[in-house]
Amino acid sequence: MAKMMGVGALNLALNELMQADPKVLCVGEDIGTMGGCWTYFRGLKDKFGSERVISTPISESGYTGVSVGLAYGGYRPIVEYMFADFATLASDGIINVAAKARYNSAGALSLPITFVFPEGVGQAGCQHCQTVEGWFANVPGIKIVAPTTPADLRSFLKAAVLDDDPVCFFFSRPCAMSIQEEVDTSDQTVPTLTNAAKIVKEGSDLTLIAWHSSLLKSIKVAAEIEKETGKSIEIIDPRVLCPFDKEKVFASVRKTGKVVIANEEVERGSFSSHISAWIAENCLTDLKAPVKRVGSYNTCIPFGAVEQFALPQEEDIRKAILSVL
Amino acid sequence: MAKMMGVGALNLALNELMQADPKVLCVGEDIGTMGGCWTYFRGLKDKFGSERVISTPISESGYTGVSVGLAYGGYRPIVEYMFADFATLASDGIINVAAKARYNSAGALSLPITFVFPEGVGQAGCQHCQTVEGWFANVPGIKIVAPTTPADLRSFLKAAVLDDDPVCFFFSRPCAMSIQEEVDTSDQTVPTLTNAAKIVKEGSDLTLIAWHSSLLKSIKVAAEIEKETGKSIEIIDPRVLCPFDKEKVFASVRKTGKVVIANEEVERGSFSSHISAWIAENCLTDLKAPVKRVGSYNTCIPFGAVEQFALPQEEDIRKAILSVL
Amino acid sequence: MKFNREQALDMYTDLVFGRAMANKIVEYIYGGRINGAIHPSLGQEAISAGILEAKKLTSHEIYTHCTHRQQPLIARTVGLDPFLGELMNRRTGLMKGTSGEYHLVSLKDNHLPMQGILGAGVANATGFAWALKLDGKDGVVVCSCGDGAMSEGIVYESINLAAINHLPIVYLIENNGIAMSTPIELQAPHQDLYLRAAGFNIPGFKVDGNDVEAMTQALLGAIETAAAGQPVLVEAKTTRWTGHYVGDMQKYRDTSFLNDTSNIDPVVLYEKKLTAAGTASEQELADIKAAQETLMADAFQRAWEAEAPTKEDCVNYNNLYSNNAGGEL
Amino acid sequence: MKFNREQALDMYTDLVFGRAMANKIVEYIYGGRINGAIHPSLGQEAISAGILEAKKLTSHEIYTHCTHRQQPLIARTVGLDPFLGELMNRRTGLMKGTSGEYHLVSLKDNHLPMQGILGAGVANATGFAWALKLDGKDGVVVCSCGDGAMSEGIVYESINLAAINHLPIVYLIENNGIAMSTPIELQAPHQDLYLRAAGFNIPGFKVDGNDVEAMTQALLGAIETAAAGQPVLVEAKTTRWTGHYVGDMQKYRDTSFLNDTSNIDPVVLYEKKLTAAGTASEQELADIKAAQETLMADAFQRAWEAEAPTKEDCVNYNNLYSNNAGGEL
Ligand SMILES: Cc1ncc(C[n+]2csc(CCOP(=O)(O)OP(=O)(O)O)c2C)c(N)n1
Ligand SMILES: Cc1ncc(C[n+]2csc(CCOP(=O)(O)OP(=O)(O)O)c2C)c(N)n1
Ligand SMILES: [Mg+2]
Ligand SMILES: [Mg+2]
Repeated sequence: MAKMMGVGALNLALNELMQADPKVLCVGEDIGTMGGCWTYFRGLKDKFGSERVISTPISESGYTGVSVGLAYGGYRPIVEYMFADFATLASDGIINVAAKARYNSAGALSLPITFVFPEGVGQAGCQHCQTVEGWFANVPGIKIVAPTTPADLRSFLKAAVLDDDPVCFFFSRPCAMSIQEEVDTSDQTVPTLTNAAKIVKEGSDLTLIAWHSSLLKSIKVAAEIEKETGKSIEIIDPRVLCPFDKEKVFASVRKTGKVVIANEEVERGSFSSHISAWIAENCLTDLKAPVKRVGSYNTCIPFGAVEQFALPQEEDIRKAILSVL
Repeated sequence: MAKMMGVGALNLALNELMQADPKVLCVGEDIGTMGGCWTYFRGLKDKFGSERVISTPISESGYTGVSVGLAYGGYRPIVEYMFADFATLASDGIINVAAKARYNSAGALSLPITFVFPEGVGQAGCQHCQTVEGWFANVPGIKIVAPTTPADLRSFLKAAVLDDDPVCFFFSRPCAMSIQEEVDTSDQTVPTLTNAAKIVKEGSDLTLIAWHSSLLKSIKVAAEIEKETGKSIEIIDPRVLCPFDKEKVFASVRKTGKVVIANEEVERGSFSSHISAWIAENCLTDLKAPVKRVGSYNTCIPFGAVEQFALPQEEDIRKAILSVL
Repeated sequence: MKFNREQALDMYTDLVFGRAMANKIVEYIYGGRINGAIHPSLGQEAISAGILEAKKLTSHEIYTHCTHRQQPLIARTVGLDPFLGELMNRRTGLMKGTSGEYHLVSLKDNHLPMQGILGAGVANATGFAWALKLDGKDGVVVCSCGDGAMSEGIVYESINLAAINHLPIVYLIENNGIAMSTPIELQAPHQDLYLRAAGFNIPGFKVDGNDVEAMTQALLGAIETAAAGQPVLVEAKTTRWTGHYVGDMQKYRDTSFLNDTSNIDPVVLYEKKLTAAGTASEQELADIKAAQETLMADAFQRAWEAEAPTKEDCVNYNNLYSNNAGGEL
Repeated sequence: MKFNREQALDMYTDLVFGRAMANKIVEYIYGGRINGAIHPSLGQEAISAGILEAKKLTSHEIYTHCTHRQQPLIARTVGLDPFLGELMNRRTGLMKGTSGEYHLVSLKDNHLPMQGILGAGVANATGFAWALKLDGKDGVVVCSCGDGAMSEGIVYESINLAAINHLPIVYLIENNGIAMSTPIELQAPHQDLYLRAAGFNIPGFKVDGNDVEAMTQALLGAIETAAAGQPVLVEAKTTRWTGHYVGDMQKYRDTSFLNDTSNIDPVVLYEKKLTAAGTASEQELADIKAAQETLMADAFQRAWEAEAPTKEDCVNYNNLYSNNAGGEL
């Protein structure tokens, strides 16, 4: 057991992955000597060499396409974008190329590649703080992973990299650089990406689905509300958005009949709205109240400390829960 | 009145727009002498000159960013991408730059620019035939327009271009190059982008929301089913996806209690799933059955004539309607 | 460099293979037997033929990234029947006829993935060259790109990465002077695209892309350079004879140059050279050509008669995801 | 070119304005009064100062696109208080303190939009130059770009468009030899980025970016070229003294060069030149410097004391969409 933050857990996973398989490479900006903008590539270059820890020029489109080529060439690249917002620059390589790679070989080839997107706020404004998993929701051929806790960051990064298909891996910088957790470093289990949702806490009166910063806020708020109302709230962390663990979520909804979904996406077009649609389409008669979503305002993230104004706060989650409970 | 196809109607709108305002420009590949890949830029270069009908090198990211600069410089560019799939290459300029332009000036500046995406199938496979409005659903700061009929293509292209904000305009190539319609060319009304949904046909037993090819199929199928069952189906063409005309759609759902949504997006992460979520979140108690969606298979579009296998067919729409009616 | 008779006839065979294929494609499209926008290589056969010959003559293992106009090269690389099966959407195609001629890939044949997104494949090919280098393999990627696609920024991002990392890759610009309807003058501020190499500190030069021997020779040199860890840019000048795709009426350009193609026709030029030098007789060449035409006609007929993919072939989720990840996901 | 005393003191003032600002930024950040990653211009002041002086001396209307490291230029262009208000998220900021120092735009001040996405603003600036040309205006855009950002493909797409269309734009590479932690050697296969100009058929040259007079002169020449419809690329060589942002410990590089900056310090170099030439006395210069420091300290204090934006300022939907399009949409 060792106490670590999310970035430490990611670093551990990268070490384990690179140690186990010489075909695993890291690709990204400033990930060499500097160890990456968010520290989790630290030490890798010294340990595995600059041939495997490839620090690139500022060319997100180029190194995305090049990494796809490395994967065709038998490697298993882990490709980082410094800020998830830069997904726009990588989107052709991910959406038009990587996601279609297997289909375009009629199933003959797999393309094992992981795209890592650090997302969430950090006082850097509307082009550096977006939460963007929704941008990839409408793309068949990729998988989408979005874990929150240090232990999950470690094990799901491993799962993503060992998966034979292209995976977009979204993690929250603010979470990964704040919360600490004991991680059982001896545990080498690698979870599957299917059926990956975790019942963080069982409950029977309401299903609360949340990830990243909103998950942490949700856990706190739910405990308070439980104390105040005597009701019990089931909290689910999906961990993997695609393939989405519909089974576990629907089972919970059938039990509770009430749903709140909380995360930091802007509401319109969010992944959380797909979840809402799936629930209503599949569990309509079980719902005792409309699914309620808590997200960011449908606007840009302001710069600096005022960014909090645009994000869902504990108070917003509390209100949403109380409005349906 | 004149009979025309969608591409003719777009051409008419472009002529009218360019005639009326010297600040309107067209930007795109092969739109000069050739008149564009889909013919609707024909004649514009001869009439308005190559300074205003700018035929670019094959640089989608570059000419997106440059067009944004032209808009900053007081112009009103209409920017075409030959295939909507190439939205990936334009996505940074649209999502990170254009959509944030007004916010980043704290409301001091508007950015009037229209991005035109011809979408839908045409026997050219998985990188040339996608339906992609869902890719932009999670982006505050842009508007999304998706008309179907020739008359609507004309008037909503005008509305998009005259709007002071960035607009993504999606039209269906297969529709625009096949169906003909009488268009009242003397009618100079420009619709607003708000409250833009059209009740194509009133009805009381089911609300059928559809656009592009699926709208045409829906109209046909609904008529058949009405004859067979004696029930009446209300058909709504949203025409504008953002701002979405929630009012008209919710009113219809409150009346019918049953909803089918049909279009050619792949199901997961589609714009239609947001519509489904909005309906269930706002009209839960009115729903007599789960919202049913008909979309493309969650896979790639195969090349050539077999592309039809991946798309929703009349039969699929029929089945969906009957399953809830 | 002097080529011997065998090599010369090899190149000639590849040239007329390409010509026969292009003519058949035009015939089949106008005959309503092929759908979709297909880009024939008519007039540009020496580029495919030059790459094929260089592949044979070099000691290095060659991997190719093809443009949409290098159909003869593709067919020779992945096999004629698998290529035509894809062209005509037949189950005999390399990908069972499902993903089409735009997206062919066959790593076992050293044929790197083609992309329908211009520029995208150049980055992939660069990455593949990187993998060869990491593996310590003696391989070189010959990565082709049209003059129009050279306007995509990702090409320069890729060249920069290759240059910094000394990747074994030859960038081959197939400059036919036009991109769809856009002449090179509207695509670039000058016509010599090889000049872009210097800015990225790699060697660059041009070659007559209608001269199959010059092509082969230029590539052999470039391959040696690349194999030594120095990426290089070769620009082959050629001419597009047809519309962008078959059916394109080309109202946007003056096609009077087609009235006399004797100075730009790679087949005719090579026939003249071979007969003048006494390497082969007119009859010998005519026989080779006839043989290729027959072979091509038969292959097209086979493809035409083959069965189309089924719905199950097309929407098979195991072709989308590797592991049984839950059907539709 | 000889600069007169007035011009020289102008440039000197701009240099020490920049230096005072950079020092204050460092002080405020370490004092916990500024949040976020801010990129000071310490050591690179001659570039902002050169642009400012060229703007004054040329007869053409100049519009600037700034990098994140041209804070002195930005502050001089949009005003010190509006700049600092944005830097510190104050309602006194140019955008009411909501959108931050990364995204400043003020068209009325000829300050083109800055983007937090490297490369993106270069394309916008190119489009703005195009608008000037279409309008028939006598204007030139000076568009700056860091050495790191020069790896983005969109830069080459933009230059290509400018070259083909003869746009009035000067591309100014601010080459400080490093991009975050990445030295130019890992960013490009050679250090002279101006060589990329030739591939796009535009003139390119380099200049000592620590010599404010050389900068001004180079820009004046480039502006004339651009005004005549010939885009041009100027590479200014300089050095980054601080970390990428204040707080960056720079463990990734050897910073011993900071022990003696006398040969690269644009302020010291210019002081030496002016006193040696007798243009100004040490005392005069010291007075100018002190005045700028006071001015800067006061302005920082004002910004510090100003109020922060409210939640309503930040989530105001009228700042997102022009017309009352329905609130959240
Ligand atoms: C990113 C992208 N933009 C546009 C197209 C459409 N397109 C296909 S081929 C082509 C012209 C290509 O010209 P060039 O590279 O010179 O090749 P050529 O057809 O002349 O061989 C265009 C514009 C595309 N497939 N991808
Ligand atoms: C597209 C993009 N990629 C990466 C970044 C993160 N980033 C911001 S500044 C910077 C380094 C820029 O280097 P350079 O252009 O040389 O400017 P300098 O900081 O040296 O002035 C990086 C990597 C970004 N903002 N945008
Ligand atoms: Mg060409
Ligand atoms: Mg730099």
